[in-house]
Amino acid sequence: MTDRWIVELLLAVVVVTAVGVVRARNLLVASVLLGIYSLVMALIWTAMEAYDVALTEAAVGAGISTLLLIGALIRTGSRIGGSKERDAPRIDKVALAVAVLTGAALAYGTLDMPAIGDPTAPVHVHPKVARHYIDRSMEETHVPNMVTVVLASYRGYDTMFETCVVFTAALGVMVLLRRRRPPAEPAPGEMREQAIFVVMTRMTVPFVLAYGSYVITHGELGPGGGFQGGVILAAGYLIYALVYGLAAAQRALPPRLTDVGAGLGVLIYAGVGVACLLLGGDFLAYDALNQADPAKGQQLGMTLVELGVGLTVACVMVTIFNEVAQP
Amino acid sequence: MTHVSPELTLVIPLVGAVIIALLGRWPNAREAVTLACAAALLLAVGSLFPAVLEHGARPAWRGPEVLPGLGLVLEVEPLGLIYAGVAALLWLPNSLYSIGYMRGHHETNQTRFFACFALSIASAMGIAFSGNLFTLFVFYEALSLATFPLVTHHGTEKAQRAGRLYVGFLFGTSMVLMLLAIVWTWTLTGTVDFRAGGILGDVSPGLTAVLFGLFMLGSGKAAVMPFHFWLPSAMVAPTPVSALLHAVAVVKAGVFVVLKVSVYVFGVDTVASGVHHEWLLYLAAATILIASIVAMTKDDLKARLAYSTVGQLSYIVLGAALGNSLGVAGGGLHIAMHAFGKITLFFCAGAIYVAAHKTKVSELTGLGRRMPFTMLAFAVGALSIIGLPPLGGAWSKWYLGLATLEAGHAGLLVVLLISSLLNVAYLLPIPLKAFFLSPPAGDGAHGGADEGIHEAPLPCLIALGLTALGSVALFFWPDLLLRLVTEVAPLGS
Amino acid sequence: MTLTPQVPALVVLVPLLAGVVIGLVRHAGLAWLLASLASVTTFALTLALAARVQAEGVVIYAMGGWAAPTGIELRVDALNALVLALVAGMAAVIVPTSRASVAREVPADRHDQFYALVLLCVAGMLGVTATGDAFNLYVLIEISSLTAYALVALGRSRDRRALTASFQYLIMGSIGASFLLVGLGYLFLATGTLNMADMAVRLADLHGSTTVRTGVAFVIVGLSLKMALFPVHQWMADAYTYAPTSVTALMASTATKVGVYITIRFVYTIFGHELSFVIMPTDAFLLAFACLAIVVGSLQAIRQHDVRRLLAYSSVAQIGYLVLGLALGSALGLSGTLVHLLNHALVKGALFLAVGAVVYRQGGATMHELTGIARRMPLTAAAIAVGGLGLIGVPLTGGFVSKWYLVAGALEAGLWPVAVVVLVGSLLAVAYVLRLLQVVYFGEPGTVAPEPAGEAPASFWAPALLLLLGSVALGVSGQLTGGLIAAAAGALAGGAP
Amino acid sequence: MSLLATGLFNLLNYWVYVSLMMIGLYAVIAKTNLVKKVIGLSLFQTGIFIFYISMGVVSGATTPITWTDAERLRLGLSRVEVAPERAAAALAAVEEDGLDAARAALGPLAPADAARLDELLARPYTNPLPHVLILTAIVVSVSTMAVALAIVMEIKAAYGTIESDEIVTAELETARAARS
Repeated sequence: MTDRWIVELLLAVVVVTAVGVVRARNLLVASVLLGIYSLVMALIWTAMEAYDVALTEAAVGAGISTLLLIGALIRTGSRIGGSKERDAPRIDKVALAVAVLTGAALAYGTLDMPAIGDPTAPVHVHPKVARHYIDRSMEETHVPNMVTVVLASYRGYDTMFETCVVFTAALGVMVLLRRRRPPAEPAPGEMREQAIFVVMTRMTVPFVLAYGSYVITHGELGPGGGFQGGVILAAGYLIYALVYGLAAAQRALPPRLTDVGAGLGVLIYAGVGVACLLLGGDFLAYDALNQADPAKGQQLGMTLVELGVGLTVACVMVTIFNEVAQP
Repeated sequence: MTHVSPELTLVIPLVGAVIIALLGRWPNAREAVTLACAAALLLAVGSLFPAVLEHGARPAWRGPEVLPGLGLVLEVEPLGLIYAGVAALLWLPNSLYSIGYMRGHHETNQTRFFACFALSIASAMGIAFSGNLFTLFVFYEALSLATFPLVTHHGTEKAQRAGRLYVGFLFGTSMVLMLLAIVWTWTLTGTVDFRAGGILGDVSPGLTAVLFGLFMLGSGKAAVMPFHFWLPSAMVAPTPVSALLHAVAVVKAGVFVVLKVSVYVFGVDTVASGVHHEWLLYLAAATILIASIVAMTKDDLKARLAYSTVGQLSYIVLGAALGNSLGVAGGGLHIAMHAFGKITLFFCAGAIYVAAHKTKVSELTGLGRRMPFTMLAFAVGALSIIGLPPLGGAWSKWYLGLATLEAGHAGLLVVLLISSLLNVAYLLPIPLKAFFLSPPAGDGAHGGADEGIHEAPLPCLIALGLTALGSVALFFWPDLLLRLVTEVAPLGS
Repeated sequence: MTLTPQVPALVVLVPLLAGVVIGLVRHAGLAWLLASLASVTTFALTLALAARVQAEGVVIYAMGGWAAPTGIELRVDALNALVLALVAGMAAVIVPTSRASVAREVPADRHDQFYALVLLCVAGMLGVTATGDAFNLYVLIEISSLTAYALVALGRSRDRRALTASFQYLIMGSIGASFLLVGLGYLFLATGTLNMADMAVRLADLHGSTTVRTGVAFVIVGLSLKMALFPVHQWMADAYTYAPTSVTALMASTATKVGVYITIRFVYTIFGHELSFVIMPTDAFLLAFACLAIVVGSLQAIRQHDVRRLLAYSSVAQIGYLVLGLALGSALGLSGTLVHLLNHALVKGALFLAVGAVVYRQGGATMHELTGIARRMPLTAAAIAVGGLGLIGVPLTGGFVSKWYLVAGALEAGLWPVAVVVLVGSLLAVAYVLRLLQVVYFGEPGTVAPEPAGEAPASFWAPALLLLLGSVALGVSGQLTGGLIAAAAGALAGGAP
Repeated sequence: MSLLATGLFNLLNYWVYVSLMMIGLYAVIAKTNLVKKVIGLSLFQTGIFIFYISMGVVSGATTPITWTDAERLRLGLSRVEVAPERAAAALAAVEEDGLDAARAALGPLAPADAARLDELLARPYTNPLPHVLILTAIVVSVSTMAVALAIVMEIKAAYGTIESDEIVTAELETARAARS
């Protein structure tokens, strides 16, 4: 773990940013501050050796969430930055009391907790949980990234539903916001008139897409996986859409395709599980995929489900962006 | 002699209700079914008497169990037979009367009226023959529900208010107090069956007293003060409904529950031994006196009769609370005696309303000349309520008087006597003034304002004649009733 | 190869996969057909699973082949087999019969997404009920909640207030879920495991820890929010009022029941009797709010003009009963909760379907629109009447049996005021039900609202009457409820389910 | 005061998470602007992430990606003063016979370096489980936010405002208009 004081400094920054987010009257400022807050969070995760989480936080918290918020502000406010809270901030005593009471209760519960970093804490020593993951995952799956193994295999059932949650979010957004008509052509004067953006986009988008694919497929080895990679892939689309306009982006990647892709990803995930089941194993027991070498089966299963996750996440993020960004 | 099984007494009116509801478009067929059902029920209940009395049989029927050991059980026993007999016997004249009244009055929703009436009778049979507290409760609530549309029959704001008061008091007392007592009994004893001598043997006296209070106050239909307000307000309903409430089924269900619970859940001896039960004596005594006094102040005929009922019901509650066989016997008898007397009075009140459109006591002066038959029947009913020979009411009051002495409550005998005097004061002047005073002078050419008034429709007259005769007959032939009550509570023990 | 051992997984998988596939079909009729098939299949699967539990005892299914606590397991005992069958059964009745009302209330181009969301919601609830893993429970709760938020918001095509109701629901639901997550975190930190059975064993030695106690408190508070226990019930009243009719029918009969099930699971199985009732005052906390819920919910129901809202507030009160029984901490109380769970699901589902029929014919369900409908819509009116009596808990409906257990349980615990509250609650139910029935049966139509053209389609009243038949069967047959007592005792035995 | 000191030293992360949750909860309840409520909810949820990740921390531990012995050794050797040929020998030995053999092949080191190397070779892993849980929680949180914002947009379209008190006023006016 990185030096303590760095973490403590970052934690202090995070609290100050949070107060700033709540106090900011301009909602755009609040949204941007929230993005910064997430970035600092991602730094904290790095400092705590949680690289997968850091990557996700940066992609999802700082990236997608901020974009969503800004998109929502454009749709609900008159102009960017014009959407403000009406009243001057005043202290809501009831809310304060609830928050303080909750906080006091939570803090009371921390008093019996083992010190942070204590290797003898129950969380770290459970022989069939944490110790099993750390000591035996390599042997059982030949996959070095324990986070990926736990995510995609030991707790793969959870992750299937997590993918479903993402899919559900897309369904929810679609069912509420989708207008069944083509997006309007962009007004002139948008960014694509500016050569520098166009050139930069041409240069960056392929790299972004390549990096996203890499993150999806190499989650077993290093930090990353379907969620992070999927978000990065979607980011490629987002950049394209921001520069070339939504219509062009939707021509390049028709919404119908992302609709199908979102569901297909979940089906791939569940399909791998069903395949295991048909091959005589339990649901999601990847060992069944390769009877001769269960570890190979595990690797194959995890790669496939991460692909499914990546597909769903990328398509859902694109879908949500499409719905939120449409005029 | 063979007898019918007890569930048939429920099936007859239930089936009747369904057929009546289906025959709504053909009033004559509908009323014929009502009368046929009433007659069939009378036969069915009648067949049970010899079986119970001569052969000591206790015909029973076991229905589905709701919980292990908690099911619908019907079992015929003498006390229930009195109540069922009264209800079945009075349904016939009441139906006859209803036909005359409802048609004479061009009431709306007559199909609903007759169907609900049949449902009420079915519920009353269920109460009468209930073999355990659960069954009793089921039919007690069914009765409240079935009579609710009858009370609110007119649908006016006043009727709605009366309906709210009606269900508020009846459900309020039964669902909160009585049900609590029943479940409590179940948790304490593991049973809810009725047994001779009671089932609360092992329960501490303090808790027994609490349960006693819950049961007695929980039987809101008994209209013990202060739970009586619903009864006068329900007078807004058509007169046959008032007859149903006051004589045939509803309030009798209340006092029947009081009697039955005292005898079969607590046991007469338990009631007598617990000093905690005495409060009920005083409450009943107070109700008797206060209700009689209030009755005197009422000029509205039906309201006066209603308060009279409140007082008379507490006679029965008093009998149950005295804790001796004489009290139970007196109470049991009074169920029948009061029913015949009071139904006659209500029939008369209704007949007067149909024929003369008069509702106030003060308007009845001299009416005896126009409606001699009705007013004569009224006098008979009044005398029975007062408890004078040669009318049925004399017997029940006699036994109740003896019971107060045996229990060592001579003061209560004084209460009974004063109450009888009050009864005289608020009931007797009505027929007397009707017969012996001249009607008030009208503005017509000859005679008075009562010109053109004559007796009510024939079905009404037949009905009230029958019930008045019944009151007389009960004085001369009380043997059947006496034998039934001695089965429950051996006299002279 | 046989799929029999895979039934526990299939129970959740079938609606899940069907939901995803339906999301892609883009055809309203096909979406409905698939959804109906899937929900009926799921119900059959839950019945098969229940039969297996009956025969073999607890059924355990290791997801991914990893034995718990390393992996996630499904763990089905008599208690959750019952709840699974209930949820799937309600879905199997409501989804196939929902076509007419959905066609009326949801834009046609959204039926595929609508049915997808419904099935995912059902899958989430089934998953919540079947799982033996605490964190998995959280994820599945979020699926069923997220779908529910969107489904409630779909009511906006009829009334824009559906949107604010949905938003409020989302905020309260998310806070509740976050509290649950925090509480689980505390318990995880103290025990090092997420498996429920394992956690139960380890918690037994940790009763003194403030961490554990705080965790327990936050789990209970979080679940109370999710169940809409008084005083955090307003979201539910609004959501039930403005959601599309079939969504309300489904949610009212399943969602809160699953919440109550989870609470039973935590309080009895995971925390255990001592931690829940001796060390933590869970019983006092829950009893107090349950009693308030009963009284306040019923009083609010009496004041309502919109019948859906009336029923929603009645649900607030019914949740009070459910929580009250489980907080009594006895076999009697728990039996009361279980019978009530079943009965209220059947009755409320039926009532919302019947009210849906009125909405279908009359365009709304205020007292005006219900006036005198008994003449033209006798079957719908009959469903409202029987359902209303079931809500009161009149004898011979399941409601009476549960009331009996609850009162007996309260008396057994020496808490007679609680018994009185239960009884007063049903008295208040009489007030709002009779008011409703008076309007339906004795009201004079024509003056305030047009008389309906005729009876609603059978797809409204037939399922409603079917459900009510179930409620009456529950109220009449001691056998049905007797089996439940055994289940309750099993759940009470503590430790591993 | 000692409680505070211990707490600050041992439990600081937890207390920070509690403060974040309080800030978020306050915003959710107190703010009338619906977007602000959503933002508050997000703060509220991310606070919990700190709690979970902090409990997974192990002092001196590395990220939970299994390192081979060779990788550990290589890293270790890069942090200490050691002759290149001895390092090569050690790296060769680790491939063949594991860490102990490699340590032997390395020969004696300066005491400070030896301790540092031993520490690096024996570095434990951070607990991966909380990371997995929080990955899920992050995804749930952003999904909730997406649906919440979609609802907010629809509310704006239906009511013309996203201030909750103005929405209440609008509803009251609608109700009043309907009554009259």
